[in-house]
Amino acid sequence: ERLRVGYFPNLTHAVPILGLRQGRFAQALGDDAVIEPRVFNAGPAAMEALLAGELDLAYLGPGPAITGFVRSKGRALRIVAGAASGGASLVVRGDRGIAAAKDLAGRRLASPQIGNTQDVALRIFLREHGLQTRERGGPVSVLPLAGPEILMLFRKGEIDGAWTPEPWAALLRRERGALELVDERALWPQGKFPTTVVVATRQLLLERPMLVERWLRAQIDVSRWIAAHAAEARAEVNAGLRDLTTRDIPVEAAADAWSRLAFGEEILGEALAKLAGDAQALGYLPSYDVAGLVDRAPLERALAAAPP
Amino acid sequence: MPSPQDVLASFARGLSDGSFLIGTAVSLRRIAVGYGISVVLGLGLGLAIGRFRLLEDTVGSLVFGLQTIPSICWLPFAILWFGLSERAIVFVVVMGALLSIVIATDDGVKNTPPLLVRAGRTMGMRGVGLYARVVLPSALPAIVSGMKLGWSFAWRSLMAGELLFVSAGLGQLLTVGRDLNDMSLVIAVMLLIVAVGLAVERLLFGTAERVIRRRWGFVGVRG
Amino acid sequence: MPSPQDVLASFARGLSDGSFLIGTAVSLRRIAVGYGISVVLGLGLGLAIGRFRLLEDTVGSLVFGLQTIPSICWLPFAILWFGLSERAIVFVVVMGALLSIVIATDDGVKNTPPLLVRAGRTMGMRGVGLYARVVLPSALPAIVSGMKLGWSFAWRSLMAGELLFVSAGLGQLLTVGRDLNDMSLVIAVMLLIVAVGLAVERLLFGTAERVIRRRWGFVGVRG
Amino acid sequence: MAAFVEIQRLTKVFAPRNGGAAVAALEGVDLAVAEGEFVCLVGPSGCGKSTLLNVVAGLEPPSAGDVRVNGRRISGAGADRGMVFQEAALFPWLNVIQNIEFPLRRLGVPRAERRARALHFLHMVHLSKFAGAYVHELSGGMRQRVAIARALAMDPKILLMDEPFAALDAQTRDILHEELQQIWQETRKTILFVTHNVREAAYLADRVAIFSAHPGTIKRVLPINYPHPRDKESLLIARAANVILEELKDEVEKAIRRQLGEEWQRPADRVSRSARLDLGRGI
Amino acid sequence: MAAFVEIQRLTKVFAPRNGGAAVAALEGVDLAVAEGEFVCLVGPSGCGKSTLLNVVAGLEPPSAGDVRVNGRRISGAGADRGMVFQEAALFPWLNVIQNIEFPLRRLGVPRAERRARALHFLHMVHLSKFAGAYVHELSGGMRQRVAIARALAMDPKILLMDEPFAALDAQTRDILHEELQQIWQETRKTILFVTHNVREAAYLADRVAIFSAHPGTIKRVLPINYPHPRDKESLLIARAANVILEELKDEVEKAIRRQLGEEWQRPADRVSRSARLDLGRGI
Ligand SMILES: Nc1ncnc2c1ncn2[C@@H]1O[C@H](COP(=O)(O)OP(=O)(O)OP(=O)(O)O)[C@@H](O)[C@H]1O
Ligand SMILES: Nc1ncnc2c1ncn2[C@@H]1O[C@H](COP(=O)(O)OP(=O)(O)OP(=O)(O)O)[C@@H](O)[C@H]1O
Ligand SMILES: [Mg+2]
Ligand SMILES: [Mg+2]
Repeated sequence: ERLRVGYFPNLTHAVPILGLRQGRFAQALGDDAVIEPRVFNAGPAAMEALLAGELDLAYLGPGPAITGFVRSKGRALRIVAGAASGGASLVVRGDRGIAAAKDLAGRRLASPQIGNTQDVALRIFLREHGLQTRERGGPVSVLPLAGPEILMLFRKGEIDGAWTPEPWAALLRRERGALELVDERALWPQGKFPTTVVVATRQLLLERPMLVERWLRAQIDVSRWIAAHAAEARAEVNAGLRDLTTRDIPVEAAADAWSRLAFGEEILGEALAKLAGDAQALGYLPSYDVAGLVDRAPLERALAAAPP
Repeated sequence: MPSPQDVLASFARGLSDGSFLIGTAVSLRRIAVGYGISVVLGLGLGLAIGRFRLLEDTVGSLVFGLQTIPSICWLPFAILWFGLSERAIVFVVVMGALLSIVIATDDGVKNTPPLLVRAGRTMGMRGVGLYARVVLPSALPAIVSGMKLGWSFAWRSLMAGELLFVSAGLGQLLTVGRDLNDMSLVIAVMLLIVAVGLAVERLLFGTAERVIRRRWGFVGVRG
Repeated sequence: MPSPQDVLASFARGLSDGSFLIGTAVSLRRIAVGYGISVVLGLGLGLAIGRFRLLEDTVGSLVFGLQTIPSICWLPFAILWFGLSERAIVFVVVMGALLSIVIATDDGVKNTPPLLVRAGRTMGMRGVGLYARVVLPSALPAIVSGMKLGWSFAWRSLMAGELLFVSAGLGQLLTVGRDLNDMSLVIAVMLLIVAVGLAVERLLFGTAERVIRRRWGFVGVRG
Repeated sequence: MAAFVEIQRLTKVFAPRNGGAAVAALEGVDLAVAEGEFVCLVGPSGCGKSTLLNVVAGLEPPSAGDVRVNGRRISGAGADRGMVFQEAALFPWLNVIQNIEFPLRRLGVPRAERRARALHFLHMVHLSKFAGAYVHELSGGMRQRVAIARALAMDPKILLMDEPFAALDAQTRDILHEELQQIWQETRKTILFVTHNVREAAYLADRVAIFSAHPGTIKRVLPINYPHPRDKESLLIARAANVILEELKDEVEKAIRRQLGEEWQRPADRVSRSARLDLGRGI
Repeated sequence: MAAFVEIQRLTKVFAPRNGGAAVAALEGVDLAVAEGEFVCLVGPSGCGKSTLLNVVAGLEPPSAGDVRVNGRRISGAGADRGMVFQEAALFPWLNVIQNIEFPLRRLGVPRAERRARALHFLHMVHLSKFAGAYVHELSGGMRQRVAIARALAMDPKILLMDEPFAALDAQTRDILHEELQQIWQETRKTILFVTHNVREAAYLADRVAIFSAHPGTIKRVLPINYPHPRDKESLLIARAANVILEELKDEVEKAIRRQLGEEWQRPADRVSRSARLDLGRGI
């Protein structure tokens, strides 16, 4: 038996990186399943693989998770746990006289990818402040751009700001004259919104629910260990990232980014529902009832089994 | 995989909400500019490289090397040099298509029958004149097929270049489809791309090749 | 933009920590397989299309249409059909390179001097034999330049295919550089890609083209 | 004597180009060639001689009429009919000896014999030293000789030769005449031979078919009833050549006049007698 | 009479191919041609005639020696030396009339005159009807005639003609002989003319340069001291042709023997007298 698990070489994926590195997942599964880790560069690719039946379990952003659920009409996957929260913000150039949301009129802003978590957040944020995007006849341009391009254009002054996840947000904040207009945590109850979630295929949940439960039990241990050994964890995640990408992430930015992330298994169901509703409201997704998006059962069993 | 019905529905939606039409129009305008520049520069460079050994060993090698760089690598440079403008996209298109035209032209030039060049020279032609009036027409079949390939690579690069920012274009539609995991949209756009590709091939190159084959008397192995 | 020193440092690091070596080796293995398949299929298809008008009007058009689809579009299909495997990457490479070889071969076939085909036929050759022994060698200059282009597109597609999942390879190094905003790494990898491209060009095609030009007596306009 | 190659009411029209008119290269050509016969075709430039050979070779389909070889209507080309093209059709990617061996391989001739045969005929056309040369390194006459060697090495039942000796000097041509005659007599090949050289025609042929032009038809078939081997210098040959020449002269002038209109005149009257006594014409 | 074209100790060696030996096409050739002179070059196939024309045309650099035109060492080709190549070098992307007009445009001939000149020479070679045809639609002889018309229309000071009439029937050739002579006498062109036809050489030339082969040298230059216009049938011409032929015969046989070794013999002894009385040779 094998368990194919997808994740990204990202700071927000500290949980799977550490768990796999420290062998905790393997230990939890024992002889019942061999873990086959698959590393992806971004959500759409991971979701393609999952929809194609090439993955059993995956860590990814709530955006792709919701998209995958809706596109498959609920047939493909369930969110079974959270993994990370926080770590996204709107950073603007200080020299543009932007002090509040209303000053964004007539500006060019960037988001990482159409329909991803931050893109939805940005557009909803604008809408809530009475601003429409250009394609809807409004005064704000939103450009989906990859991280490196965002940074370069920010430096050149061709964009006025960007709503990005860590570590890009941290890199932007470090630019001269940069101003953090919105820390996304401020927009959510208790400052918590999902950044990385765990999805399992329905097939896995139906055929081998025990594996999911044991996986989550190990994950709980990992997040608790991170909370208890923050510095050590950070160093080890860096090492893990270096193994995956052969390169280090810039140290200063990493520290800043790390400080804005929280790791835990909490599912944040209401936030997920809001994200799904927002994406549908923006027309990114066909309307489909997301009631069945979350399957709490494995996590609850895992929590019950875990020592407090 | 989406069902054919899904794809059809996506197609219908794209057509009715105008996004396919606008996307095609925008992309075609960009490619017209980018490809036009590629053809002019590519012919010039190709002819120059075919002519001067010094250029061949330097620029020629460089050209081939650059040719292997994927379009996506050019994005940062495009932004750096041209900012967020149409020109940046056009630059990506040019980098994608230019070099296959250069290579084909250079090849056509090198494979010019020596007898025709000699004939041109006894008519007092040399240098640029010889090039324009003898070598270029003689290399035409090779150049046309290089331009055909170049066109398809321009088109491919455009799709990459249009990832740069939202401004309609088929490449953007494609990315949206992929990012939103909307495979039926992706397939619908792919079909659109293929359709436009075929239309342009038929219009531009089909005719050119037929004329050339008739004049040259190439009939293939069927004749 | 990073300074040349930064790029040099990145280069040195990549060489010393082995990542460039491993990346190159992995990518070269993939491209060897993918390009090999492309050449075999491409020659076969190209010859077939050049031969049968029926195929030309159907498959030939399709081929050109497919040619315009960017590599990135093939990624979802690759995963669907081949899973997360090396074969998926190879598939992307083949889709990128195959068609330029097909087109070049078809073109070479169509531009075969009729006199040589006639000579072959009076020797009792027909069908496959005529193809293998007359048309193919005669189309060789065109085919070689098509293969050269195909090689560079295989290489480009490989870079796209290696985005499928993280699995060493130069394409991955490129993405890493981008994701970590390490422009000096990006440029170093680009230089590496160019260097490998040139090396292969020199090794494989340089020799082939020289031999062909000498035998055919093509001397360009310099002679 | 049953006809081996039988051409009946053969017409060949080339499809009109865009905007142009169709060209009738051959119209209602009848010709029956017996097995082992040597027939020469002569006629004004552009009268359809090459076209006729192409049709018999199976390279061009007839527009109308019938061409049979050994009683069977031809369908496509075959190695039974070897051709020497007007422009030496050598393969540029092969060297001289490889060009000659090329068809032999397909005919299943074993490797060693292939080489031996190729060398034999290469020797015959005096190009042994150039066995390794590529086509572009040969002079025009050398190319044509390689093409001749290739056709002879193939040893076909029917040889179709389109001005094979036109690019050769008189001596080399003389020698190749002998060689060809010897091969012909030994192997009883059927030969269709196009030439502009009336003495060559008279010397080599059993019969000479004289073409008229636009559209191409056979105006007359002249039998040369002297036994082989012949004496090239004999008066009989010269006389036959003269007859052919006279026939041709009218033909050519008629053709030119038809093309240029009745106003046409030979450039200088002084040479109008040029073709009168034609002992001096020919090979 | 100062030499207009002056060739001194000209040597042309083709670089050896991989593994092969260098080919010496010409070795120590001396030839001085006066302005307005008509010189024919004859010699065995492969002796370097085309190579010599190429060098004079400026298409091939000499390996050694000196070629001067009008006192100046040639450097590259020029429109002052028009060439008719051995294989009609027509441009396949142009039709017949465009091929003839092609060089005229570069020479600055105005549009209307271009067309008129092209039509004139097209008429001369009897191809007016084919003005719109493309190269692959012409017969071999028609192609060669278009190439001749093109060279004449260019009106160069020096005409280099490489077997221009080899693919033509005797009558057409006769007519073109007259035309060429007339043009030559009217415009006092200097002409270098390669042919295998000794009577053609004797009839046209002021002097005939006879080549020997391997390596190519000029063995003898024979003046034909009869005034133009000449009578093609005159015994004088026939006698001159015979002299050339005798010279050549030795040459060719020597060349063949050198190539094939001393064991070589003519295929049938019966024809060894073939070149004895050569009234019957030639045009
Ligand atoms: N592919 C073609 N398309 C159109 N017309 C053609 C084609 N091939 C030949 N012709 C025409 O057919 C006629 C006969 O040509 P062919 O080559 O048979 O002449 P020929 O007798 O061999 O002449 P030559 O002695 O000059 O070689 C010519 O008028 C020529 O223009
Ligand atoms: N490009 C070349 N490379 C090598 N050898 C060559 C080249 N061109 C010509 N030769 C050789 O030079 C010699 C002379 O060739 P050239 O074409 O001048 O002969 P020619 O006198 O014109 O013969 P022909 O009467 O057959 O046309 C030949 O032996 C030929 O093989
Ligand atoms: Mg002919
Ligand atoms: Mg020659």
